[in-house]
Amino acid sequence: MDQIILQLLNGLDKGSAYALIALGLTLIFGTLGVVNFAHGALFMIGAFCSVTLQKILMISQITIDESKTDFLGNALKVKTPYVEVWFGEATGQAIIDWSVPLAILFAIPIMLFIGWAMERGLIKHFYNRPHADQILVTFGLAIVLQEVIKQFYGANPIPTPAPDVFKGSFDFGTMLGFEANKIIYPFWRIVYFVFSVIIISGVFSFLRFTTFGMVVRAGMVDRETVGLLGINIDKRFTIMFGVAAAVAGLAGVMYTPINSPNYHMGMDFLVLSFVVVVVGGMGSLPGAILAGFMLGILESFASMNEIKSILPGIDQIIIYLVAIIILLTRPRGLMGKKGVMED
Amino acid sequence: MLGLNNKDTKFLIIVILLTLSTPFVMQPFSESSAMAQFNGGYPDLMQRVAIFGIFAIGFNILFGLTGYLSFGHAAFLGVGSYSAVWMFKLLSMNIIPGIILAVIMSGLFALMIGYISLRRSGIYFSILTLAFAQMSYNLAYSVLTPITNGETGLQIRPNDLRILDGEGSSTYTNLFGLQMSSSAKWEVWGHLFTFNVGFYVCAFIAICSFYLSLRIFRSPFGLMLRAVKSNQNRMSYTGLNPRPYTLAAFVISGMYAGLAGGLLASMDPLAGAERMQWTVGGEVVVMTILGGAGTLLGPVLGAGAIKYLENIFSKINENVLHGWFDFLPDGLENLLVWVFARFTGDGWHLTLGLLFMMVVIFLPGGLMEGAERIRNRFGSKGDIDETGASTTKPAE
Amino acid sequence: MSHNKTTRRGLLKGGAVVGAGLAMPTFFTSQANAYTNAPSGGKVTLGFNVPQTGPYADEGADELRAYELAVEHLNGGGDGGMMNTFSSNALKGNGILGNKVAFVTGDTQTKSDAARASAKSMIEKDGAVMITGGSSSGVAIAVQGLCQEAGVIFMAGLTHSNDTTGKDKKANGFRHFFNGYMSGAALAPVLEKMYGKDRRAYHLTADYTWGWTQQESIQAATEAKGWETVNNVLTPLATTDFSSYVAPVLNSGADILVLNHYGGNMINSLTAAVQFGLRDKVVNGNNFEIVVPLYSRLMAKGAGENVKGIFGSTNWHWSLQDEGSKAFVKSFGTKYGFPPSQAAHTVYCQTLLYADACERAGTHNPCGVGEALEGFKFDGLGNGETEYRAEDHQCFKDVLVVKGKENPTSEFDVLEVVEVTPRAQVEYAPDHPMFAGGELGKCNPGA
Amino acid sequence: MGILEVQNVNKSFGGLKALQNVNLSVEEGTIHAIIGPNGAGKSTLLNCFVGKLVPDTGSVTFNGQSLLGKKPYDINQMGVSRVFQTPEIFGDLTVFENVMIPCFAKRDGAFRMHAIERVEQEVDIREKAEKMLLDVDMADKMHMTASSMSRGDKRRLEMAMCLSQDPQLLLLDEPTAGMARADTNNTIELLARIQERRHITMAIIEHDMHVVFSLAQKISVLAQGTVIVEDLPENIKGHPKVKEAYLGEAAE
Repeated sequence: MDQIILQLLNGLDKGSAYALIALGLTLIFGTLGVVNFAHGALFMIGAFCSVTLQKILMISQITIDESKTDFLGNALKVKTPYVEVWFGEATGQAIIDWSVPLAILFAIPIMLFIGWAMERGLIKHFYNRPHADQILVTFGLAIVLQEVIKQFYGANPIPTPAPDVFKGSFDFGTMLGFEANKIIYPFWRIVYFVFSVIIISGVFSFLRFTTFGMVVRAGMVDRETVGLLGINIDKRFTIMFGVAAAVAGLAGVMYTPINSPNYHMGMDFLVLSFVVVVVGGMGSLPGAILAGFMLGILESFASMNEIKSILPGIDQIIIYLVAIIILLTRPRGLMGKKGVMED
Repeated sequence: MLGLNNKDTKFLIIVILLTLSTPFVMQPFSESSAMAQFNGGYPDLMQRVAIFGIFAIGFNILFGLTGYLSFGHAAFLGVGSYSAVWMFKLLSMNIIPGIILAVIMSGLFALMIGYISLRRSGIYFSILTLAFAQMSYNLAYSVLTPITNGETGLQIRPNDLRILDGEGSSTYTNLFGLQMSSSAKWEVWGHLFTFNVGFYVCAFIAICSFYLSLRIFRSPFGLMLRAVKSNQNRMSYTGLNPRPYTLAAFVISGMYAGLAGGLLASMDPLAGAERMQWTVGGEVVVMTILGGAGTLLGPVLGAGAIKYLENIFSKINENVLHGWFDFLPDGLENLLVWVFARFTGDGWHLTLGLLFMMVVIFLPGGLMEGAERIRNRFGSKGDIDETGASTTKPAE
Repeated sequence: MSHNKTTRRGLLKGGAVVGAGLAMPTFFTSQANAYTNAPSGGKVTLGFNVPQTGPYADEGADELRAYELAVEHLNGGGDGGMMNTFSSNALKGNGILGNKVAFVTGDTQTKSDAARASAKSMIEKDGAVMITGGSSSGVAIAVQGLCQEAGVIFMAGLTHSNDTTGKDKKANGFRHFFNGYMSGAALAPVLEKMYGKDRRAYHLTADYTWGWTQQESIQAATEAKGWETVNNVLTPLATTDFSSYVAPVLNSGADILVLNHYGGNMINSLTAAVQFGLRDKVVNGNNFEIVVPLYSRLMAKGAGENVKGIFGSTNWHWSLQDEGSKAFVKSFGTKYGFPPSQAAHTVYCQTLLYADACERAGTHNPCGVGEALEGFKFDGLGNGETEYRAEDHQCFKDVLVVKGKENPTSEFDVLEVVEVTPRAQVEYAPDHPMFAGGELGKCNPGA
Repeated sequence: MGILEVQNVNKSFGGLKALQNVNLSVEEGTIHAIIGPNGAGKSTLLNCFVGKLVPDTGSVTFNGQSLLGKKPYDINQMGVSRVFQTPEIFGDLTVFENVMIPCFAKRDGAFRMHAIERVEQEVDIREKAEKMLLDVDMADKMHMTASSMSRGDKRRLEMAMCLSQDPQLLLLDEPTAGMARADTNNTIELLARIQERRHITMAIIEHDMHVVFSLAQKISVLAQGTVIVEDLPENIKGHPKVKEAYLGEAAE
């Protein structure tokens, strides 16, 4: 029982990452009808916003300490971050410690801008092109973006720890009447889950309760009619592209303490997020969320020893297996609309 | 000739000549010149271009004609390679049985995957094929290690069974004793040309594959496949069931992929699980679109371009660059080396990404459209019809 | 065209003609060279085949730096580095056998297919007479097989699987790096000393050949010390989030977690394990501990603070104080501004060793070079007294047991050497069951 | 006994009853028009004939064989062709190829693998297609890409495609919708000519009463999912139920 609860928690956590990426992907697809293979790269860039902020905060004043030596036997250069010099050691360290949450503020404008620039500069010209062309051009863009990041940050993962207060784990088990240490879960992963729930409900309420959102939703259903009403739907869709990029970017920022970011993390998520979106049904936001959590949970359960001992290797293929079964039983995924991306 | 009309015969002859002269075409620079770095006329690359050309030609039969975008063709490439290597291990190092089994096994595999995946269309189909290929890859890498030798890949060992060859026989792939790896070299005016047995075997098979694909394009079956792409609804109401046509195309292209996989193993007897990964499946998609989907020659050009880039650009390191810009003043030299190094050596992926974007943005029809434009620019209307669309004119 | 020359090069071998119908075409004239890619024109080309794209690109970049340094030293440039401390004095700083050393580079992409393509282009196009490099065992074994067929020497780079010099060993291939068995043999006594005899270990193992061989080695070595293995869970290579594998560890009753992962897998699994607070727990009255059998500095850097206090083994570390290591760190550090990684050290040594073997053999012929390397004993390359064993071409030397440093003084200072396990302790018989099943075969000069 | 017999067909979508107890009989060799106000269920009914929809209850038989549960391509192979409201053609192919495909389908059935033969050598198919295009006055447009033609031409092409299969029953879904008067008259003339020459049975859904009364030999009036009247054209004019159906609609 404790194992099941534990894997459920894991599943919710994994699922929230899948759901967030799939949400952004679906927003772009639903509004603009573009298959964006660069979405994983946006997630990666978000993560590197966090790395960048950390690097900026760590820009250091260099003093030479004659009493110590470096590996070559020269006098040691001691680095003190300017934030510590300016705000005092304690405050400075606290700011550096909180660099990941701070990176959210840092990432939002950057991601909105990148999304906007991508849409205006590139994607705009591909609305009426075949999906295969869209895939190729955004795939090319994804490679370019990740290579640029590699040029700056190298290929090695870069550690970006969560603030100290979120280190360690929380014991759910004792709350539910289990023994201590039976069901423990890291604080930051709980934060990640809560964060994604906030983002997801934020995007949904934005679409549901604001005029802007209602126009966008109407436009997703019937772009021409909304255009006839004299509303500049293109502009709104461009903004939605920025929002989608920001959602992906924030998912990336918050993910950095869970896994140290590296330049190809976007590609690692790309295939998976497409599977999630398609299983959810192309163009359906609730479908993407549902599929994200469902696949996350199933993947977690598949990695349980009890299941692996019966079906060796099941955790290697579970996502794809589930995708195949769902697509064969439900032709358009869980909640897909008819006629979308079927030709 | 050969059941082709005059135009297509001419086209085929040009393709044959081009293929046979690859050792010259890909080796344009003198060995001693700085440009020698760009020579690609060595056996491995020529073989690879021919083999991936076959892969792309086959993929184009599915994607170019029916419009079904499969991300899972890497699985057939892998199955072909594994089957071939197993034949080398068990039966004989002669490549014929290996290639035959590769084509059969991949055909069966394609039949199974195609039968299931073709129940859906559009992106749902793409994801189904992707899922199958990724499952194959993940399993081949881990659980199926007894069959696939996992991470390391399936290799030939001196003590393998090889029933037909007997004890202690050679471990080199051959065609009735003619080794794939043997080459003749010809040095002339500072140029070095390599004529490799393996390449000519690949080239011969590639020409046959191309010829077959030409026949399919011009056949009623090809017409039906284009009808599938154009309007499945109308097809259905015209009394034609699209499914067997697409399945046939899927299996044919799967067999092409298996053939390519078998040839890869014949040239270099190692079958790795990576061959089944989605990135390889994606690579053939990219090759086809880059060259021009639905055109006959485009996919081959795309395959050549990508393999060339991968093998040549990745080898240009800063040392080589310094050699190029040696004549410049130091500051300028370093600057240029730095700039170029972003795009070559470990930056070759960046060049690849930029190339994809440039081609898709500026040449929507792929490299073939570029060739077309150049031909139009110089006024001479070539008489080779590429799209196959208008060759069904009545025979005047 | 009287000056045209038609030569037969490549791998054509007589005999073993299977089909009777086709005889050898006549345009092949007799073999001009005694072995593949015999150097000509006063230049010898080496092929450096390293990952330049993909997850190990930084490791590959560090290998390339070391290669360039080695070439510089071989050609008489720089301060000579470890050439000055090397116990063999055959190298004179005038290239190899008087030939200036040139090199070509290629990208393995950490895929056996791409690595072989890249190595083939070096052999076929650039005339490389030796191939070296790599950052994973799959690649090393694949390229080693190729070099055996093509008739060039292969000096494996970073490869830790037992199979490289076990069931996949080849006469033309040599490994300088240590292996899974040695990691186990070196680590187990230290672990016993630190954590006691009565411990229960839970293994997470990367689900491919390298992971399996390492897990097998560690399990055997620790069980010999009285530990119990609670479970061994295989994790898919593509896993990025290890939470679902780490979560059940505490409930299993284990008090040690062994992570048989490398690269990104290791960074992510260690991060997840630390996040779950495993190290703050007390199980069976013992503090819960994590062990990472194979460490590299670049990986440790990627895992950040999580490595602090965690034990593992490594091939070499820049903080070693012997003359060889100091000389290497000095010349590498002066040239590039930071200390070399173990990958850099390994490939630097191998380049020197290859050159030295050529000098001693008086030829580049792989068979001569192989003979010179087989059973070669030397010192002064940073790992104490070292031997290339003739039976399996595995290098035997001291192995380092390291631990994540608690108070790093710089971004490179993440590991500290706990113990230098003497060579005798990590040696094994060539027919040890973990290494059985392979055959070295005969050296192949390619002609 | 008509060539097409529809008995007690019911079809509902969720709570909406689209068809209720529809009975219809199309006599061989006649032109049968189905008319009715918008939303009366005409298109739903047509879809039940071609296998796109399956009625909830009731039967549809063609030449005595049930059509229920059959796939569209099977029904077509039995001799039923359909012209759509918006022309369904192979847009990427040439006009000539568009017509050849149904000729192949007629000759070879639902699937035949002829991957090695050449289209050019299929002389019988080519001749048939050429003749068909001459018939509909499109011989000059033979090598145009179908999607680049005008809407009227597309519809004529679609008609040619259906006719090249020599169907026993031709279903036409508003064949003149959106056409100018002159084009409409041309179409009427074409359909009349075909009927006269080939004796093909036709079922036409149509709004334009001019078309209906020029062509139809029998008319069924559909309103709210049921056939309210089935009679000869002269009896339909001024029929009180028909008036009610149309006026009722107009009054709303």
